[in-house]
Amino acid sequence: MKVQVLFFGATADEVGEREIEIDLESAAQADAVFAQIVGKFPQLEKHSLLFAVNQEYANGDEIINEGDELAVFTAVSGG
Amino acid sequence: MKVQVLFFGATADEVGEREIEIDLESAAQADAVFAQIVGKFPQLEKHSLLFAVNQEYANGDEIINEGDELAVFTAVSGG
Amino acid sequence: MCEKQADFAEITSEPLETGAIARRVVPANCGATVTLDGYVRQFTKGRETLYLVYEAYEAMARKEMEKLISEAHQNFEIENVGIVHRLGRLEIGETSVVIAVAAPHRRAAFAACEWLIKELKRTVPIWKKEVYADGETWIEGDAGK
Amino acid sequence: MCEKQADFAEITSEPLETGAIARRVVPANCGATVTLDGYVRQFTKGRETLYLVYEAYEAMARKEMEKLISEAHQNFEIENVGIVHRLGRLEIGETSVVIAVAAPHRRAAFAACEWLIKELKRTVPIWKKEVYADGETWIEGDAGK
Repeated sequence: MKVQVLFFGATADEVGEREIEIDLESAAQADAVFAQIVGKFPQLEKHSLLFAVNQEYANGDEIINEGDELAVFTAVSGG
Repeated sequence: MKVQVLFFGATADEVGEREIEIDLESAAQADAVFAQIVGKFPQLEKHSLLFAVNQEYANGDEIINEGDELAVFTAVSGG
Repeated sequence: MCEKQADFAEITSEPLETGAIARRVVPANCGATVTLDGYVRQFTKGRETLYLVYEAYEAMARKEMEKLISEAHQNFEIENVGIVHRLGRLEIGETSVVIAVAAPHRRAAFAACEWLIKELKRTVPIWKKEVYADGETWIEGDAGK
Repeated sequence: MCEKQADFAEITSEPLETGAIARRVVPANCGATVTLDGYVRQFTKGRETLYLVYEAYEAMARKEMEKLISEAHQNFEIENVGIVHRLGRLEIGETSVVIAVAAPHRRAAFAACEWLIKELKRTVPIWKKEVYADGETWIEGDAGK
């Protein structure tokens, strides 16, 4: 099953992409999916990261399903 | 000696004048001068009054001299 | 620190443009401006106001506003302060006063702006008269606001 | 109570007009509007910034801004809230964000406006990049502000 992963600002620069698609074997918990993403891009580990699922901050225990929109970004700095 | 007394808003309406001149026998303390003014216009007594001497809030113990600008007005309500 | 510019305390019978007033206090190096915009309410304690008339002891009001600006600079880490109060007849919804404070950090700007409007209402010799369908009243003190 | 009008939360690449934004939250029956106007500082910790670039996760940022507005209505006695954040390249002194809050009484307007900017900087997914003569940095978190 495929899910979309978005990067912004510093994470987009680190990954070199603003959007990727990842393939999961089956529905999985968000924590595990985000760990897999960071494992794939270890250059992200030096940042303090925030995670979102379908445009909401992730709790970590939600189940990720086909077509979900994930996002990985650093602490925000708007204003 | 003559001093000028200004009224504003409610005190101007009560007195029917925006400005009067009063004649003092000699230099006097502000408290006494303002008591004399209110005595002359007892309709002012129903208001909570503030007093100014030369565009500063009066302490009460300043000496009023020829040419000073006094003012009698109610609690302010700007803003 | 922000680039130094002039504070201002003004009294006018012209309509107030909040945005233009706020821009005048903004130095290029500051971080935040907080603006308080007070305006004419239609109802006070359930009674309908048709319009207001503001009157000032202008010379003293300017001095008192300038004193407030000096005190604000002593008490808060702020850069520029602009205060403009309107006089004369104001219709419902029109702006009666604008206080804009620019500061390097927003906390000081909020604190100073709130302090300035509180003190202005307490000390600056300006009075408002509410005009109703069946009469009018000079408001004495700011307790009703 | 103030006459009910719409709140708004917007993201734009156009310059922000603080006065125009503040006017949009003003219902005729309210008493005060407090406006926070954040803008680009020339120096951060002594380092000169040439310009900034703001980027957002726009769909989520709009949702988070709307959540903040809902929470503000629950926590403060306010009538209308408008939040507009600018994106893209901003020059020194340009306005990056405007938050305007209208309320019957000014205390609630100050408290809500200060809470909203604090929370916006903590939760709304927008990032700024500072561009210097010799490089650039994405700012992570709002600790430096």
